[in-house]
Amino acid sequence: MNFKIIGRHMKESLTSMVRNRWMSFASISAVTVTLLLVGVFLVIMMNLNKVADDIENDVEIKVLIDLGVNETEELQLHQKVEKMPGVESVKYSTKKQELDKLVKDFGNDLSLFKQENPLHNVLYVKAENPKQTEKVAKEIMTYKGADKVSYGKGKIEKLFGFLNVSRNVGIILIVALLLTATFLISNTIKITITARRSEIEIMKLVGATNSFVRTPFIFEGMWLGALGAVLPIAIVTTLYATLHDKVTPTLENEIVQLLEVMPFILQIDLILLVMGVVIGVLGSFMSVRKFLKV
Amino acid sequence: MNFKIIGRHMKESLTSMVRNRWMSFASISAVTVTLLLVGVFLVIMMNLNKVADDIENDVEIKVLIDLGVNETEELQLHQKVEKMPGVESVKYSTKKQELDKLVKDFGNDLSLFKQENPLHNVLYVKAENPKQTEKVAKEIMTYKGADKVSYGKGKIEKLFGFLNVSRNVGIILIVALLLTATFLISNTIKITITARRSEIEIMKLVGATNSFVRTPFIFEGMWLGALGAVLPIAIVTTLYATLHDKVTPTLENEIVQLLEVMPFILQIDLILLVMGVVIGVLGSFMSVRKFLKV
Amino acid sequence: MIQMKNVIKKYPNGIIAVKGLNIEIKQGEFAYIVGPSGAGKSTFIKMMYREEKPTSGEIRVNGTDIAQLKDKEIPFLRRGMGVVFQDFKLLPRKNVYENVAFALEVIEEKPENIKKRVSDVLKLVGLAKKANMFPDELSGGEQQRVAIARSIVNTPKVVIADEPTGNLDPETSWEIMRLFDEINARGTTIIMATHNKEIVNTMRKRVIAIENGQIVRDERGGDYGYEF
Amino acid sequence: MIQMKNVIKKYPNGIIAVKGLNIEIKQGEFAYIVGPSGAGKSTFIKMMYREEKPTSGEIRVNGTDIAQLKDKEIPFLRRGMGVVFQDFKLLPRKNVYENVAFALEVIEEKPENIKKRVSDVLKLVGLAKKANMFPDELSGGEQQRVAIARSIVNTPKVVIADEPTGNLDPETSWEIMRLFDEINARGTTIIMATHNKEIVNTMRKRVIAIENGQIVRDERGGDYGYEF
Ligand SMILES: Nc1ncnc2c1ncn2[C@@H]1O[C@H](COP(=O)(O)OP(=O)(O)OP(=O)(O)O)[C@@H](O)[C@H]1O
Ligand SMILES: Nc1ncnc2c1ncn2[C@@H]1O[C@H](COP(=O)(O)OP(=O)(O)OP(=O)(O)O)[C@@H](O)[C@H]1O
Ligand SMILES: [Mg+2]
Ligand SMILES: [Mg+2]
Repeated sequence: MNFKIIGRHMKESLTSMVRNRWMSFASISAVTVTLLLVGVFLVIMMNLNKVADDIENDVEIKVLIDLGVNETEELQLHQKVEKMPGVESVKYSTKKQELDKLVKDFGNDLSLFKQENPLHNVLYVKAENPKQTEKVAKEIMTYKGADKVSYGKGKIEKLFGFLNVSRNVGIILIVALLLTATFLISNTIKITITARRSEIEIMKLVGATNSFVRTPFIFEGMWLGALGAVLPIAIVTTLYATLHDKVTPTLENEIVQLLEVMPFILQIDLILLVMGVVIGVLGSFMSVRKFLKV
Repeated sequence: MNFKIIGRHMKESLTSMVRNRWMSFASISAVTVTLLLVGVFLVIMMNLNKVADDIENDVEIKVLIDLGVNETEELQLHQKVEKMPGVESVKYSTKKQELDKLVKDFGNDLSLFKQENPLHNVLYVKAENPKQTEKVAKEIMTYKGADKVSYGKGKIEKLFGFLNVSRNVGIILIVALLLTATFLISNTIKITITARRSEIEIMKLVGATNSFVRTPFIFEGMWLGALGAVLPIAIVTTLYATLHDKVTPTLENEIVQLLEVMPFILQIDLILLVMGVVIGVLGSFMSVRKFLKV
Repeated sequence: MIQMKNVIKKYPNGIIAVKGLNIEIKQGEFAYIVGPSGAGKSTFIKMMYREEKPTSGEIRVNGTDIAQLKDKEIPFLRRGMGVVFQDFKLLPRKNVYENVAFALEVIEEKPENIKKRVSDVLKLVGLAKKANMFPDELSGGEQQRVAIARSIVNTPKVVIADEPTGNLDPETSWEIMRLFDEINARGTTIIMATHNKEIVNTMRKRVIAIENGQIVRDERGGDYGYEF
Repeated sequence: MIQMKNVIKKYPNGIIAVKGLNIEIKQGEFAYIVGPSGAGKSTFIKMMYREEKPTSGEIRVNGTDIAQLKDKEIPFLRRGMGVVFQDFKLLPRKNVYENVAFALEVIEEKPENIKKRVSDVLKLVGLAKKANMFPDELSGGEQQRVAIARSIVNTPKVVIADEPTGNLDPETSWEIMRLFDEINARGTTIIMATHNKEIVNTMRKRVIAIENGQIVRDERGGDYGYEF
C-alpha cells in the first residue's frame, strides 16, 4: 500500500463519516458520554487513592523517653533515631506539651496534675514507608533511653486493612468501568457498521480486497474515537483544574491533599484519547471483518 | 385498538426481535452492561450514604455531672434528660469507668491517679437527629446537676460538612450516571432503529398508520430493556447478598453497618427494571417517530 | 377518480421531474404510462399515493386534494390503492406470506380471512410454494411477483404498478397482465408504467406518454409509439 | 474462458437452483441466458464471479477452478469481470461518479486516468449530467445505467449482465445493446441474462436456455424461443 492509496482511504473515511452524519454523530456521542464517565471516575478514584496514601503516610510511632534519662542522652537517642534507615522524620515533644494535649482533649479536670506531671517526653517518628512502621518501632525498642514504643498496632492494621480494601474495590471498579466503556464503545461501532454491511458486500463484489474495504473503516473508527474523546478531555481538564484551585486552599494544613493538576490531568487526557482511538480502531476492524466474507 | 391488534403487535415485536437477532443481542448487551454499572454504583453509593448517616448518628453529647451532687440528684438528672424531647438514648458512666478509658488510651502513666480519681461521672446523650445535637446540649446545660456539657462543636461541624459534601458529590455522580445510562441505552436503540428505517418507510407506504408501525417497535424496546435488566438484577442481587453475609459479622460491634439486603436490593432491582423498560420504550418511541414522516 | 391540475414536482436537488401535468383518470380505466428513462413516470406515480408531494398544483383522488392531506390521513389514502414499486420494497425480515399479509393486517382484516386471501393471491402469482421464503432467497422475478401479490391482496380500487414486468419472462408477464385485465374488468382502475412495447401494443388500453416531465400523448387504445 | 462441469448449487434453504450444468463459453463470445423466472439464471451467473459457491462441480475461469479459490484470490477474479447485478447494487452513499470510479480505484488506477475514463463511460450510458447525483435521486433506469457503466469502466475481459435492460425503455435498451456489441467486437466476452425477446431475436447471438436449473437448449444465433 503506497502513500497515494493511504491518502485515498483517509479521504474516503472522512467523506463517509460526513455522509453518514447521523450515525457518526450517534457513535461519537456514545464515545463522548462513555469517556466522560471514565474520565470523571478516574479522577475521583485516583484522588481517593491519594487520600488513602496520605492517611497511611500519617501513621506515627510514639516513643516514650525513659524518665531516668538526662538531656544529652535524650539528644543522642533523637539523633540516632533520625539517622536510622527507613525513618523519614522525628519530632520531639516535651512532657509539658503532652499534658497540654491531654488537657485539650479531656478537659480541665486534668489540669490539677500540672504541678506534678506524670508524663514522659516523647519522640514522634514517621517511617519512610508506612509498611516499615512495625520494623522501625521494634528497632527503636532496643535503643537505650526508649522506655516504651507504641504505634497503635491493632488500630493501624485495621486502618491499613480498610484502606487496602477500599483501594482494591476502587481498582476493581476502575477496571470494570474501563471494560464496560470498551464494550459500549465497540458495541456502538459494531452496530453502526452492521447497518452498512450491504455497502461492504457490494465493495467486495466489485473486486475490492479486504484491506481496501477495511482501511477506510478503520480510519473512520479512529476519527469517531478521537472526536469522541475531545469533549471528555476538555471537560475533565477544565473541571479538575477549577476544582483543584478551589479546594487546595481549604486543605492547606490538612494531611490529605488533591493530586497536582500537572502531570496528572495530562495522563488522564492521554488515557481517554488512547482509549477512544484504540477502541474505535479495533471495534471497527473487528466489525468489518465479519462482513468481508463475500 | 382492540385486544386482537395488541396481540398481533406483541407477536410481531417478538418475531422481529428474534429475526434481528444480532442487533437485538447488541442492544440487549449494551443495556445489560450499562444497567450493571448503574446497579453496582447505586449499591455502593447508597451504602456510603448509610455510612455517612451512621457516623453522623454516632455523635454524642458528654455531660459531666457536678462533683457536688448526690446519687438521687444524679438519677433525677438522668431521668429528666431521658424524657427530653429529641433525645434518643442516655448512657451513664462512672468516673472509674472514665479513668479506665483514659488509662487505656494513654497508657499506664495515669494509673497512679487511681487512688484519687479527679474525674466526673458522665452521661452520654444521643440526639434522635444529629442536627438537634446543639439544641439538646444547650438545653441540658440549664439543668441542675450538669456541670459541663460538650459535644465537640467545631469537630462535629467539620465532620458534618465533610459528610454533606461527600453525599452531594455522591448524588451528583449518581444522577450523572443515570443520565449517562439513559443516553447510552436510548442511543443504542436509536441506532438499531435507524438501521431499520427503510422497513418503517415501506410499512408506511403500504398504508400502515403511525401507531400500527410504532406499537411493535415500542414493545420491542420494552423487551430489549427488560431483557437487558435481567442479568444486572441477578448479578447485583447475588453479589450484594453474598457480600452482606460476609461483611456483616466483621462489622458486628462497629458503628458502621451495611444496609439490610431486604428491601434495599429489591428497590435497586426495581430501579434497574424500570430504567431498562422505560428507556427502552421511550428510546424506541422517539426513534421510530423520526422515520414515520413518509 | 384521479385528477391532476398543473402539477409540478421539483426535487430538493433542483431537478424538475414533472413540469405541469394535467390529467384525469376515471374509475375503472386501464392506463399505461410510457416514456423514456428519467422522463418522470415514477414521479408522476409516486405523487398519486403521496410518496412525493407535488411542489405545486392539485391532485384530486376521489375528489379530495391529496396535496393538502394531513399526515394522519395519508395511510387511509394508501389503503385504497395497491402499489407495485419499481424497486419492489419488500420487507426484508418478513417472509413471502407475511409480506403479502401485511397489507391486510394494516386494515385490521380478520386473521382467518387473511390466511385464505393471501394463499389465493400467492397462487395467482405462482408463488404458493414459496410462502415461507424470505425476499433475499427469491429470484428477481419472484420478488416482483410478491410485490404484485401485495398490491392486489386487499382488492384496492386502484392498482398502481411501476414497471411490474421488468424482471419477468414474457410468459409470466402475460399471466400478470391477464390478472390485471381481470381485476380491471371487475372495476378496478389500473395505472401501469411500462417499457414493454409488446404488452402495450397487444393489450390495447389508454396510453399516456410522458417525456421530460410533460404529457406528450394521451390516446385510448394507443400503441407504445416509440420506434427505434 | 469459462467452463462448468456438473455444477450443482443447493441453497441453505434446500432449494436446488442449479442441477448439473455443463457449459463452455469461449473468450470473445456473446451469450444470452434465457429462461423463465426462477429457472436459475442468476444463480448460474453468480457462480461465475463467486458470489455463490457451487455445492459441487467444477467452474474454470481461464483454467483455474474458482470453486477452489482462496478467499484472498477472489477479488482478483472479480476484477477481470464486469458485473451488472439484477438489483444494481450501487453504493448508496456514493454519487454516480464515485460509484463508477470505485471499480477503478479498486485496481489502484491512477487518479488522472480515473477521471477521464469515468466521464467517458458516463457519457456512453447517457448520464454525464447526473455524475453528482446519488442513487436514491435517480430513476430506476438511470440506476441501471450506472450499474452498466460500472461494469464496463475497467474494460474487463468478460461482462456479466443480469437483466441489464429490465428498467430501460426500448431506445435506451438498444443503445446499451449496441454498446455491448461494440465491446464484444473488441474481444470482450458478454454473458447476459435477459427476458427481452425482441433483443434476443433481433441481435442474434448464442442463446443458452435454462429451465428448472438445467440447460435445455444451447444454440448459436438462436432465438428467444418462448412463445405464449
Ligand atoms: N428522489 C429524487 N430526488 C431527486 N431527483 C429525483 C428523485 N427521483 C427522481 N429524480 C429525478 O427525476 C427525474 C425523473 O425520475 P423518475 O423516477 O420519475 O423517472 P422515470 O420516468 O420513472 O424513469 P425510469 O423509466 O428510468 O424509471 C430523473 O431525472 C431523476 O433523476
Ligand atoms: N439466496 C438464495 N437462497 C435460497 N434460495 C435462493 C436464493 N437465491 C435464489 N434462490 C432460489 O433459487 C431459484 C433460482 O433463482 P435465480 O435467482 O437463479 O432465478 P432466475 O433464473 O435468476 O430468475 P429471475 O428471472 O426471476 O431473476 C429460485 O427458486 C429461488 O427461489
Ligand atoms: Mg421509474
Ligand atoms: Mg435472476
